[in-house]
Amino acid sequence: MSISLPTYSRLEIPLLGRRERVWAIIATGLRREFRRPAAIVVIAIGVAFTTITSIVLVLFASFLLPGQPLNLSFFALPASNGFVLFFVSLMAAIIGSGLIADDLHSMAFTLYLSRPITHLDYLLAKAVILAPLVSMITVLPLVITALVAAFLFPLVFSWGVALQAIGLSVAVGLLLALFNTSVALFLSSLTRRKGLAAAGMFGGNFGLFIPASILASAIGNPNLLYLSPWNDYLAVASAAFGAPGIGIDWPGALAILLGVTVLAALVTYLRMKSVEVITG
Amino acid sequence: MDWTGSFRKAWVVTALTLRYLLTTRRAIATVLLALVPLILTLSLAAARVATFDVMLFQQLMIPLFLQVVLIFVTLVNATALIREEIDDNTLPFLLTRPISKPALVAYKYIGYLVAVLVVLIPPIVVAYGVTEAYGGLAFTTDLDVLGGFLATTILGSATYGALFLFISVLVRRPLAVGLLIGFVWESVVDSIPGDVPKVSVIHYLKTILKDVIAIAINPLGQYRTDVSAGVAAGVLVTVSIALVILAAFVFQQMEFRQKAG
Amino acid sequence: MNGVVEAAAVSKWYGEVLGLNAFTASFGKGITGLVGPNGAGKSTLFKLLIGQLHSDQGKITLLGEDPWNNVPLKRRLGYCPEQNQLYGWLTGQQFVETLLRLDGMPAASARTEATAALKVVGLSSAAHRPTRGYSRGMRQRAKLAQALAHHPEILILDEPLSGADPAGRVHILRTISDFAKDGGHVLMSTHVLYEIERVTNNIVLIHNGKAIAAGNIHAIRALIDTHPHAVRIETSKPRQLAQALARMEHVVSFEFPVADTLLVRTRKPDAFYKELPQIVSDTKLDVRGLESPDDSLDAVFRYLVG
Amino acid sequence: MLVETAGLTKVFGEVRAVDDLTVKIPDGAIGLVGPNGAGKTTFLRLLLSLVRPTAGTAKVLGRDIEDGVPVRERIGYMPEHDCLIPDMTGVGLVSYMARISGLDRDTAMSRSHDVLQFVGVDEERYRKVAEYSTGMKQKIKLAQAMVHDPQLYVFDEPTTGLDPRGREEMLDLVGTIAKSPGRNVILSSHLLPDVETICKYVVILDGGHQIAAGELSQLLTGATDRLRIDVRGDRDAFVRLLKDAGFDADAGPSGLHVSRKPGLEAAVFETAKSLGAEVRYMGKEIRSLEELFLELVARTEKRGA
Repeated sequence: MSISLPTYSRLEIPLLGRRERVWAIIATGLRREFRRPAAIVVIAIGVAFTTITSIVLVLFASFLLPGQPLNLSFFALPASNGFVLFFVSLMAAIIGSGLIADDLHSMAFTLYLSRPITHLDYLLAKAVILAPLVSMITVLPLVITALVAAFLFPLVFSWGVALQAIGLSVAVGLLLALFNTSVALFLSSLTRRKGLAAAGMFGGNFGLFIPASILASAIGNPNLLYLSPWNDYLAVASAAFGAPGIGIDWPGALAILLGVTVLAALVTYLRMKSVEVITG
Repeated sequence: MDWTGSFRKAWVVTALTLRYLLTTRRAIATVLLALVPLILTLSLAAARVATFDVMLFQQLMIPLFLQVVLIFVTLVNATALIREEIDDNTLPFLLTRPISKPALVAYKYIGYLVAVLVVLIPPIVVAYGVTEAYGGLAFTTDLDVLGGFLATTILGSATYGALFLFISVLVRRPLAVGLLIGFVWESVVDSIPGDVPKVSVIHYLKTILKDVIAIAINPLGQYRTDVSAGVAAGVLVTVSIALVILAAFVFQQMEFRQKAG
Repeated sequence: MNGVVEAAAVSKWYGEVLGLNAFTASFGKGITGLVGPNGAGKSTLFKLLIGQLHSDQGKITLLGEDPWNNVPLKRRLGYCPEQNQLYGWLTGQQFVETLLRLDGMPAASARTEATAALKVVGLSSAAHRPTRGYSRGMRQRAKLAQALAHHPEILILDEPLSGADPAGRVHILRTISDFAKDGGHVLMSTHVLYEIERVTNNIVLIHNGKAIAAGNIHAIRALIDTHPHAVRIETSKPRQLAQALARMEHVVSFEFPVADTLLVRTRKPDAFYKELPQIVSDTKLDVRGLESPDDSLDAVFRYLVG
Repeated sequence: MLVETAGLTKVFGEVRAVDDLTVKIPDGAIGLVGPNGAGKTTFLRLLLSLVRPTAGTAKVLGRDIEDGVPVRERIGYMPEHDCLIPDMTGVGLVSYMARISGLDRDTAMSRSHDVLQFVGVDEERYRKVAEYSTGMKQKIKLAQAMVHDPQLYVFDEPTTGLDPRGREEMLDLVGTIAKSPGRNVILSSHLLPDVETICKYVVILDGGHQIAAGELSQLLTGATDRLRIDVRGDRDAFVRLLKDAGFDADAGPSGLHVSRKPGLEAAVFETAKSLGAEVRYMGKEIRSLEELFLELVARTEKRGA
């Protein structure tokens, strides 16, 4: 017995606005990511690893770095934890690379576009799916470390310093998260094969970081560090926490980070507008 | 086995692979990355950096060229040979031609090797030339360095290519596995004590560089290895051939069913 | 062993999913239409015939040879896959030419043969455009061109008509029947049943991995005795005509669905049609129209596969 | 008026996919047919404002396509190619698409189950779409186009690739939608018998132009005064005898064609008896949409080529 359409009443309720439609994409997208085993594993290990190493830095800091003043600048250490770079790349590669590439591969992009939303809505939703996941690596560990430090060493780190550290960690962490989200979505929009986008993420992050750091130290000309986004982030983070810089001034580094973030987002938007799913 | 027929088929498959790897959008990414060493050396020369010499050239090129560029280029190209044709459903056109599957693997591998070397060798040679010229030296002063890098590029491309080709025939998502091996295992393995590094390609590449390049200007002077360059090269060649044969054998048994429906 | 295709109790499983289940048939002369619902095993059978799969059980041969990893056999067959993906970065001409040279043909003759094949399928105008921009219909023609360019003995075509527009279908069907006229064999699967009846009456009906029926459509139709053959006749005197026709003992029933129409069911359609002119002209009954609504592949398909 | 266009043009590089198209399409079930590359898909994407026109304007359901989002709120689109998200379940995908069309979470879920029930997807709706058969995927594509209850349904090749049973089911569903009040359907298909069963009005495109449009019944009023006969036996002798008997008869690919004259039918059976031939079909020469289409396309090819 199948209900034939005529007896199945027309829908008279008004449709919700574009904000709710975008939110639907975000909510469903996040739920789908958390059901993917690979994503859960990467997030869990990433957060755990980064947090533990940061806390170890805090505990043994006084032995490891004699003379390191135990004030706000101390929190620059967890922010520059090498594992953050590794896991951010891994996260963007495993989760970010498929966000748009999969829609192009399965041609579901046509379905999204046939709904009453714009290209901008689609991209915004995808960014808001990836950004919180990436910031679980760039923000969460720093915040936890600050809390642990204030809790374990109330004498050394007053709550005032800890709160200030948390605020700065969130700001700096978000900056790195936005940068990686924008670049990951840009790479994801370029190809149908998400494997290539993932390889590009790894190639880009490490391909720039390794030579920049070796070169700068080898020839004593720090300006090359600007080329590596990770070093730009370190410059901004250390300046934010008042720690000694790494040889390049933070306004320039910040400008590069924000510039690349905005540029990548713009190019992704133009690329998505021009995607003609020609089926003939 | 008529030789003209199989030679013609070899040429056609190789040319088809070359054309695919070098003229489609994928080539833009690989060529750009392969140019990074050259751009680096040019900017160093332009910046009039005092300490820029063949020693620094090697300090830079070993981690960057051998461990990032080489791996990225070989990975992206090797996985395109068979796995991508399977995913794109274009393999039936080749499989219904009078050419055996092992031959197809072999000819595609040759096409891959040529394409990868065409992309990788010119930039590294010019980079070396720029370094020597900047130091006011003749091109031939440190031929051992150039020779070392050419040997490792060729042997590295061959071995990594065979490895990623074999993985791409075995696994449905070879890029993910290749990334883990290429970027994670190969860079971590050197810091592991004992004989573990012997199970990595980079160990033999570094061994070759260590023996070939004069001790005075060799950043790998103290590299811990107990094999000679000759043996290392031998190992890499045999491993490459073995992996290609293995890939061909697995491919021979593979069945290609169309999605249900 | 005379059939182009000989299958003896062939089974093929993908894990638990059914591919073929004790498939036994002998067919393939001239043009053979392979019809059956989705998932019945058509593509599996084709993949076995071109050697991209090997059977789990039973034996299958094409042109007398075992296709699995059989290199020389590939020279004698042309295959047209169901998917529409081509080497997007090659033009139509380069696509066919490259595959021809893989058949061992020198470059010069490969070029002329490729151009000729593209002309046969009516793709000359777009021959020098990259196949990336081809529509579905043009892709079908390009696939057909690479299948017949090297003049094989048999064409194996998986849904060669899907996505082609009516003019395209007519052209593809004409190309196929010309190929058969020159002595080639054609094995084609299709869902567009009324199309295949234009080129052949020889079909293999496959369902749940088994060959239910193989041979001439009308012969098969006549064999379906659970549904005796229906013939609708337009006449001003349906009842008198019914009386006249009742003499034939193979006539089973009469119906008068609507005014001036007689629906006759008979077990032996050939005998019925042979005797009908005699009866009509003797009784001088005016018969204005005559058609057999279910003497078609569609009916055969519906009755047998349901 | 369902769709009105004025000088609508869309150019890709040097290919003029839609070329200065001015059409007025009435409400109801509309057939859109044309050879490959005639500009059908581009025309549909222009109506959905998925692509911006190079020139000209168009109105869908009274709204200008420049408005973009409001136009798409009223349209349900069933694309021709595979477009489903493989790792989602059937009901998950349909309710997801419903929410993107502006339904709240609960209404979306309830409408999804209604619609899946209607298209005949039962407990498979809980399995992942990647495991679906072609027929099942087409039903999900239809379901996602229906779930937000649009006024205009755009079906691009809904029956291509389906086996006969799947095709029959899909035609029933599309037919039911087309017949329901307040719903308009634009059906673009190469299977013209399908268009004949569903649509009343047809627009025929070729090379980006409209080469014919009108009520199906008018377009197909072929020559009723000719009879088509399918003869088994000596066809040439049959034609000769009919000609001797004063009937103008000729043999075509689909049988003999004889212009109707009194006493023709009796003569046919007389001839059949005398030759021992069989008459398998005798009826009026019905012109199918396909024959009309092939004629029109051939005529433009001669002019255009």
